[in-house]
Amino acid sequence: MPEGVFVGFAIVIFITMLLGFIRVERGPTAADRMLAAQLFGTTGVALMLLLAEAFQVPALRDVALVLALLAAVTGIAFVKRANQIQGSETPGGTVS
Amino acid sequence: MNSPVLWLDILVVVILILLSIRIFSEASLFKSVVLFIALGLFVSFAWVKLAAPDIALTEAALGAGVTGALLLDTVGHLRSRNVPYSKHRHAEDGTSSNA
Amino acid sequence: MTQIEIYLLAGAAMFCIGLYGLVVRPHLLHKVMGLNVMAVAVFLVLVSVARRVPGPTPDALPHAMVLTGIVVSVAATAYSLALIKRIYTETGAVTLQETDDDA
Amino acid sequence: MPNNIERPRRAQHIVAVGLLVAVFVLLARAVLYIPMHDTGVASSIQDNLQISGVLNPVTAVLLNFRGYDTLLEIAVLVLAIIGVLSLQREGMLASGRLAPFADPALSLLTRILVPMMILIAGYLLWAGEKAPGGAFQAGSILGAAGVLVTLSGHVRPGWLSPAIVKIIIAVGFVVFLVAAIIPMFFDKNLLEYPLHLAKPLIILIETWLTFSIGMILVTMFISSAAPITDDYVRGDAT
Repeated sequence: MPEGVFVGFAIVIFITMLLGFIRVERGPTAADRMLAAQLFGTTGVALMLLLAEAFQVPALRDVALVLALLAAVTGIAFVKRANQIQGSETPGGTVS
Repeated sequence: MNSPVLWLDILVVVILILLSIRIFSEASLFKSVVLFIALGLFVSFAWVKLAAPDIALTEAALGAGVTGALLLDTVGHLRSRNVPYSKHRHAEDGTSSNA
Repeated sequence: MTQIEIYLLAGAAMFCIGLYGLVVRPHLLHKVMGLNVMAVAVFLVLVSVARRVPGPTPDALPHAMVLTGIVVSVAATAYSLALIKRIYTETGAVTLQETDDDA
Repeated sequence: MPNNIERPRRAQHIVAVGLLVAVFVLLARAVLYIPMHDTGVASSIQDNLQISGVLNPVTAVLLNFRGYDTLLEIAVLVLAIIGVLSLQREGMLASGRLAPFADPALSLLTRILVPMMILIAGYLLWAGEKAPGGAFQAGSILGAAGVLVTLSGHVRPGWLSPAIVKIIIAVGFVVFLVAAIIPMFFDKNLLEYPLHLAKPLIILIETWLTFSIGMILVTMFISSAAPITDDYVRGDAT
């Protein structure tokens, strides 16, 4: 029974995660899209922890830990590289 | 057969396929890269469902960290066209890009 | 349909989608992403095959192979991206089409 | 923006998609015909796990049973980094100075995250002996930590000269290769570790591999992301 509860929660969280695709698709700025991708990372942490309980795989807590630490790297790479350089090219400072 | 666990599998697989279609049907390069980063995350759920936590761990570390940073850096580089080296560096400082 | 079959078919489908990106899309970055999607598809097939043994723990051999493959594909991606940047700074092109100077 | 690339012509596009659908049908048939019976590999890995020196079957396969795969994989990584470095101007590794450290928020984030990443990398390396983890995961996290440090604009510390960077890149492969070859001088096969030395040898190799993989990933990022020099911009005026 507890397994079913955890899997149910996991599916609910997974569906909320999918809402992030609305932001990825509609933008309008690059930062919106990138933040939606970051949302997948942070929600993914919760999902990994739920699945660790549901399937009794303690190693998934390590996966959650790694995701929580490393999701930031992509965001910072976006801010420092993909967005910044574009800012010198278009006055708006955004890419779409 | 109709257990919730199998539904989760089907959900993950459908999202993986839709994501990979969107990556290559997308005109905007940056959007493709964001979708590709998202694909890396969703694939690590597939590894979890396939009882491969070792691979999920590697995918989370490499997909979320290194590959994403490399691709975004390349996108930034490909956009930095006609920007001379001096301005290029200033733009990265964020100090005198308006000068 | 069993769980293994779902992932096997997803692997076949993603392989073709990645092939589409590699062959049809002209931008070099799309081609690199296409190769990566194809790699993910192959890994999906290998890891699903690892589940064919009875019992809860899958076969460790395909897992080790996929682990190796992921690291190698990251290395190949990094090298391809370095090549793309070099092509771009030398020629200003982001495709392999000779006529497409304005890309 | 480099996005205004002409789409392929419609007829070509339809033919390509048709061909790919045909490939999919063939592939789907092929993958569904993969025999689903037990080949016995998994049970033989489980049976021999106690002589491998570690308790995690994936680590046992990677570093003991099929160690030559991993050895060649590290060779591929070293080749890839040589390729990346050879695409750079000479001295690009030396002139790795980046933008000064400006952003206070990023500074704080880096100061919090990087020590934790190093800690987690050490933990995963240690856990790899009996749970998911090991040199690849730990090395990837070290690499990501290095990418973070690079992005936040820290200048490379003085002791980390280009020569030392290259040594760290190579050391994992060299240690692994030496450990693989030494048994051959004692009438054994390549990579046939003595039973009582298997565990310490695997941990030794994995530790050096972690440093090497981390340094390779960082160098891949730094050297392909290094600011372009003035004469690189030539030919850019189309």
